[in-house]
Amino acid sequence: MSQVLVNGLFLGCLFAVVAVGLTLVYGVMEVPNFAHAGVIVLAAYATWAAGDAGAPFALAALAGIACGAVVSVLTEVLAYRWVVDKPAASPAVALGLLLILQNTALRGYGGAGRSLDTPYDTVLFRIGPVTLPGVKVALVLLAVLSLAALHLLLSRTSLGRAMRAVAQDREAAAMLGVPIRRQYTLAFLIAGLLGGVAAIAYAPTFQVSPYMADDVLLSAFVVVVLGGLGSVRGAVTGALVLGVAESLGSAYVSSAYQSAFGFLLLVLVLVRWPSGLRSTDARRVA
Amino acid sequence: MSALLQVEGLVKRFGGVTAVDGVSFGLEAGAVLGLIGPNGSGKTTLLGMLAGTHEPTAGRVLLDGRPAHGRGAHRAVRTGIARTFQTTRLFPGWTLREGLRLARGEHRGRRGRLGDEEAAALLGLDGLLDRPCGSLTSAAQRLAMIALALATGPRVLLLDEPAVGMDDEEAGALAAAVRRVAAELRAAVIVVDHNMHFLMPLADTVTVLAAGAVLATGTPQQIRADEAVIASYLGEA
Amino acid sequence: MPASSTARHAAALGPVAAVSVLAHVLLIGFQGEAGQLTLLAVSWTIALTGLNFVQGIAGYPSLAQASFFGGGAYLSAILLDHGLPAALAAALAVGGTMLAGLVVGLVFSRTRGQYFAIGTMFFTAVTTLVFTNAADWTGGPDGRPVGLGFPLDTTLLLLAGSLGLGLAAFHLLAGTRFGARLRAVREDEDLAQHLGVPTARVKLVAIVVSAGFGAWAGVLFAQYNGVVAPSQFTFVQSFLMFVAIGIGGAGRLFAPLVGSVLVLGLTQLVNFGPGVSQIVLGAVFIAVTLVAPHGVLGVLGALWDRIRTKAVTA
Amino acid sequence: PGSGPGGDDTKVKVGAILSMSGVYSTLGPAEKNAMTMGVEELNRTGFTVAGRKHTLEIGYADDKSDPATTGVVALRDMTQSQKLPVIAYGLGSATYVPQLRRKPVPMINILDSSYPSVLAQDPHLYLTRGGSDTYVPGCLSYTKQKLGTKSIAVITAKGEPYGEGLTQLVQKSAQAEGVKVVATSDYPLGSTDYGNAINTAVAAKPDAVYLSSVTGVILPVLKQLRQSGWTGPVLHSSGVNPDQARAILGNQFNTLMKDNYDCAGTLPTTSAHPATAAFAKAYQERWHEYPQDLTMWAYDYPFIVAAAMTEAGSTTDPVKIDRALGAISIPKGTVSGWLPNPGDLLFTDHGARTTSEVTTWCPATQTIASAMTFDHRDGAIVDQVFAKDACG
Amino acid sequence: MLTVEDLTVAFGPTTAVRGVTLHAAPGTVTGILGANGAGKSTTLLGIHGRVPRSSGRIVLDGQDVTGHDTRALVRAGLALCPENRRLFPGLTIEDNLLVGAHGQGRKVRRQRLRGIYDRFGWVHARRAEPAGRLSGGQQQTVAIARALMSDPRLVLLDEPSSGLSPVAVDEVGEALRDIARAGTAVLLVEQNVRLVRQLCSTAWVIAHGEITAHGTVAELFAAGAVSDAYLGKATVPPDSGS
Ligand SMILES: Nc1ncnc2c1ncn2[C@@H]1O[C@H](COP(=O)(O)OP(=O)(O)OP(=O)(O)O)[C@@H](O)[C@H]1O
Ligand SMILES: Nc1ncnc2c1ncn2[C@@H]1O[C@H](COP(=O)(O)OP(=O)(O)OP(=O)(O)O)[C@@H](O)[C@H]1O
Ligand SMILES: CC(C)C[C@H](N)C(=O)O
Ligand SMILES: [Mg+2]
Ligand SMILES: [Mg+2]
Repeated sequence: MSQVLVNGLFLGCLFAVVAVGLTLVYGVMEVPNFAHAGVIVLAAYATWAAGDAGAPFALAALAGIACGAVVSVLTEVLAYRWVVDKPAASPAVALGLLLILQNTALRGYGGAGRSLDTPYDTVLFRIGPVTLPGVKVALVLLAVLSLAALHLLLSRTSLGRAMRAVAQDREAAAMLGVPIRRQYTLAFLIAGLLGGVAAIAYAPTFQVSPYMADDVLLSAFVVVVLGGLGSVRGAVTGALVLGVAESLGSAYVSSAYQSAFGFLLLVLVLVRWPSGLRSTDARRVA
Repeated sequence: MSALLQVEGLVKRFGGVTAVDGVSFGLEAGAVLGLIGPNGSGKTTLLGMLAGTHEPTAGRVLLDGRPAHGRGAHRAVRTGIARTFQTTRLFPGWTLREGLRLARGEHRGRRGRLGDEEAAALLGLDGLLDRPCGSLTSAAQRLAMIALALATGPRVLLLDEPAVGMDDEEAGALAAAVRRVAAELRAAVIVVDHNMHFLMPLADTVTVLAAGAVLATGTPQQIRADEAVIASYLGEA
Repeated sequence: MPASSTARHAAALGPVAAVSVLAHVLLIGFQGEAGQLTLLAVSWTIALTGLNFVQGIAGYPSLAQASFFGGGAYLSAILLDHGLPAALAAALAVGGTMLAGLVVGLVFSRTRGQYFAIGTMFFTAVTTLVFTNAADWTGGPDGRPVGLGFPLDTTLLLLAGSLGLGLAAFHLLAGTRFGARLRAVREDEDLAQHLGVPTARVKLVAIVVSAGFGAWAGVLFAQYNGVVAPSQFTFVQSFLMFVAIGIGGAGRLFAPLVGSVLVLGLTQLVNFGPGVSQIVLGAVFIAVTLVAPHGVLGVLGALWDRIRTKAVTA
Repeated sequence: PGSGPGGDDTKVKVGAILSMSGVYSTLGPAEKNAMTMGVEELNRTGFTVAGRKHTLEIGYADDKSDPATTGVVALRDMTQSQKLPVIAYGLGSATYVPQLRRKPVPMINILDSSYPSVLAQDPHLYLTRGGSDTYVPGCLSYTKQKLGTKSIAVITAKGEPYGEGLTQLVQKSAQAEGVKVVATSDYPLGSTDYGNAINTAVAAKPDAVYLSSVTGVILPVLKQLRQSGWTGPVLHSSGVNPDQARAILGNQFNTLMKDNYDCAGTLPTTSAHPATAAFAKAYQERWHEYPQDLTMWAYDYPFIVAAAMTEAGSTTDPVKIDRALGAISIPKGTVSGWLPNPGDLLFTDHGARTTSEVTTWCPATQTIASAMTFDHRDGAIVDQVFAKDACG
Repeated sequence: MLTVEDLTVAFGPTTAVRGVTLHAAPGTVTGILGANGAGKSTTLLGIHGRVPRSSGRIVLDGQDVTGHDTRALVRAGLALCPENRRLFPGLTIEDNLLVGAHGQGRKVRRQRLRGIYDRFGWVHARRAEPAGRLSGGQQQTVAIARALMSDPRLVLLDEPSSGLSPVAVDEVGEALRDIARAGTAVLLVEQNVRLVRQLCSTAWVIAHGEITAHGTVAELFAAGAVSDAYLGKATVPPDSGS
């Protein structure tokens, strides 16, 4: 049981890192950023390529995170920026970007999976009946650190406040002199960094492939909705809840239908709270 | 005989905030009730409960003695309670005529309704029926919103700050239109507005809310002279 | 008034009939890749005509259409295998899928905007999971063969006929109160509710109707293709369908046709080798969206209006 | 001589639907490489049909690892538009059945050893190798005898047909060998975290763990299994070769592959058959990669086609060629090392017979070696031969 | 001191504001009066750089700021309280106010915040609530307060009294008088004639997008310029397109 919960926690942390990137971008720009999966993939390949070229892991990881950030910002500057006031058009752009990024990876490295090696691959912690593989502990640490940093940034700095303001009403924010384009870029930058973190956190347990992030992205979107679009704290809560629910369901009912338990949870939550657990939408009908 | 609209002990809480705190009153067909009160005193929330926007936390709304609350806005408007909004809401891409057709279509067979042209003439919107609502001036948009509410054939009409953004003359014309709606269509009307030059001459009775509860009720003259109302709401104006 | 409305109907239904006939000719004439493309375009158009109510008119971004499409395909295949006559199997498949649509509607029509999109997307992901995992019924990830209930000629006739009837039904329904209610939901749902529109029910009906169109398209697709597989009904397919409506011009009568032809044509015909094709496809999606945010038909319509007003003022 | 003047009308075209891209893109290119070699070799002399010399050409199509959608379209194109008389293919037998009903044509499978056998699905299908039921039992027999395995846990890729078939076979042969299956767990195909499936398996404290599925799917599971602390033996039937192990497992592949036993029919590099061994060498020299098991069957495809056409006396009639396939013996020049069927036929009941082996991983040389060869007859393992010192 | 010269703003075929020239002096409240759709809001947005200008020169304290974007204008001391409040509904009231002082130091922000709380006591009490939950009038008060958070040298207010109760109008009027007294230039668009009479020294009258009169408020009312402007009104916006 405790092992299952711990596993749910791992899953939750992974979902959280991805979902927060999505929710941030959604919040600021109202785009469902499907291309985020592509960002994660390219970040993972960058890490792999750097490692393959002989760079020590820490350096390769940094290269991967940087690559995630750069690619993410590029998607904003080259594509999303131009549909910012046509929210209905953004999903098509997102799909286009996803195709481009994923297939760039496919062209560059082929469809076969690559393995990402880490110095902590074989480290194993045991606490009572629970075993903690080093890679997963690293994932949790990375997730907690990066999310804590983000939380501080958003809640304690005027940068974060401005970002949330743009998310709520970009025209009003512009009227108050908030540089909105910079906020877009910033949101994509942070999302890209988090995507990079996600990539290096979970690629070592799986493998690097053009489709590695598809499932995670889907779950992350569910997390975003569970938590309430645009809410970072909601995303973190939603991620942990989803991770544990999926883990419990897959351990005790059927592992093949793991993501169906997430769906069940989503249904239950949305029936009760149609705009998520922690909606940032405080608009009244009046 | 009980009134057309009977409100009994309405309460609305949002989490910790009690927006409306036990409001009761009755209203006859053809009467105009002015509802005033400081900002945040619960006027909009009260209208919302009457129109089915919110479910009351406690209390009842009776139309012709039958309960008319807590079943959603579309049922409230079908039983005959229609409202307008404090912030303008229209179908911006539609012409007013399209909006009127929709509203009327939802209420087939209701008596005493105005035709498109009549409603437009009544509210001073002549000639604007075929323009997209979004392209009207803000005052015209507020009138258009009232036209939509009228097209549902209401027996109770709730107007939330209809005169906002209007000058005295426009407000005067609006007041005349509201009077005719009450008199000719036999509708009970509740008007919320902070423009006393508009509201006082229009209302038969005025009710003052403060912190969610009724502070005073009376004729416009009585209210103007009420010390408590002056202190909390009217000021020296 | 009646005269002008007759003219309006004629102006729409004439082209619909023509397209329907053309579809039949192409279905018979083409084989191989071109045949497949035609089949997909026709069955997608039928499915998307349903989606055009929900996403096009009501503005609810539904990503469940591929799962309805698949629901019809799989259910009819399974029922045919149990020895039901083809017509009954098809009817039950469509009915069953509409029931699923009802459930989706009950759960998600309370949510709005992106919540709806993501909820329905996840629904599709779960149906794909079922198609993949319930191998005893569905044949698993590599798919299952479909018993051929109709002769090929009948299937082709049904495909072309449904395309025309579907579009005609859309045209007629869009002009009724149902259409107006859906448009009201798109413009301002709260206001619509306060004018007496039972928005929850309207959305529900639209979703169930779209499920019906999707399922029927799925039945026909399965009959022609002879095999159904999860990969044909994934959320990526839903997404492509969603994009097709947008690229066509949401809410417009021929958006499903134009969108399907464009999206499928691009996915099938762009061929620069694996990877590159997809990159080009992605770039084309972005380019089309940037150039024509209201869809190809939107742009054409605007152009037409401009030409007409020029002609009038000149 | 075959490509002499007037060669055009003596050129025979047949089809091959391979997984060149998508999830199974590790398979298609290798198949194509091998077929290229086979065609070149065949055309060196050409083949005679009804007294005329012919050369062979293969038209390739990519099923994008999605036979039901792309594969079927390719098949329709090949049989209806191009009128090709024989098609080779890798995956998705069931998928092609309705189309075969509409337009029958012999289809020769060069890969799909799944259980239940693909041959049950349509009388036009042929399988060039033994089914998984002929080689899976070797794993249990070997580990029981050599490692003393008394209990195993099975981890399955749910929804992956090869893997699901393997799991059934493992349970059957475990029962036959008296080995206890102490846990079975599964994970959905395409998932990235196998933590729960691994926990369930390891928690049952088995002597060995069997992983059911193909190479690309099980190696990531193997990695997480080792990362979670499992050090015991790992069995599977994926036919993994060192190239794949290195690519998928990364630099630690040698450590991760320790104590690894693979029973997936025969692999060219470990085969005792001289023709197969020679092919393995030639393949490796030409393409600079280890030949997978499927490469030898792919190489032989042109030879099978030529033999059948010669026997049928037709290069165009699918019905005659279909009938002929059941009558040919093992064609000359082939490298698969088939065991002759009764009557010296290549196919009996549409299936060809192959030897099987269990390979093991040799950390010292970072490669695989044959640990046991065996045959499977009437549901039992026969002719077991153990290597003295597999890795030595 | 603000000077606007020859400001023209067009939306497609509709020219909403045509060649408007006006000034506003520090220490005073200057009114812009006109009928519905006359172009008052558009004028404010044009000054603030939120709508594309087809002509016009904006000079603030002798400095030509015509080419500057909104951000630079805000830095230069220009603030706008737009029509319809435009609060950030999901942000707390305090965060809404703080965004109003974006780009300023932490200490300055705190100090301004204190100033607002001193003036509007209830805002302090509810500072941690999401602004979207407030009533219409409460939101209006916060919106005005937010515009004042940047401590502007010139503040543009678009119908600040709309939705405010009479008492609240007095409070806001008081606040505007105070900041004007402290040296800020206030440019006020208002329908509430009484408020205009109370606050404004001078006013500009605008009709169909053009300035038609200018003078002290008393003069304008006496000369009937105001009612003329209102007489020229139309519920239909002037449509130069067709
Ligand atoms: N959805 C909600 N959640 C929390 N509090 C709310 C909500 N709706 C209203 N309130 C609170 O209820 C109180 C009454 O609000 P209401 O809008 O009814 O006031 P009002 O009398 O219409 O004021 P105004 O004159 O400013 O329009 C306010 O304090 C408001 O903040
Ligand atoms: N974004 C826009 N697109 C097109 N036309 C516009 C736009 N904004 C304003 N207009 C038009 O410009 C004219 C002036 O509008 P503006 O809002 O400036 O008037 P106003 O004087 O502020 O009126 P009100 O008292 O109603 O607020 C109107 O005719 C209006 O319809
Ligand atoms: C795809 C798999 C069936 C291939 C595998 N190598 C085998 O042994 O058959
Ligand atoms: Mg109110
Ligand atoms: Mg204005």
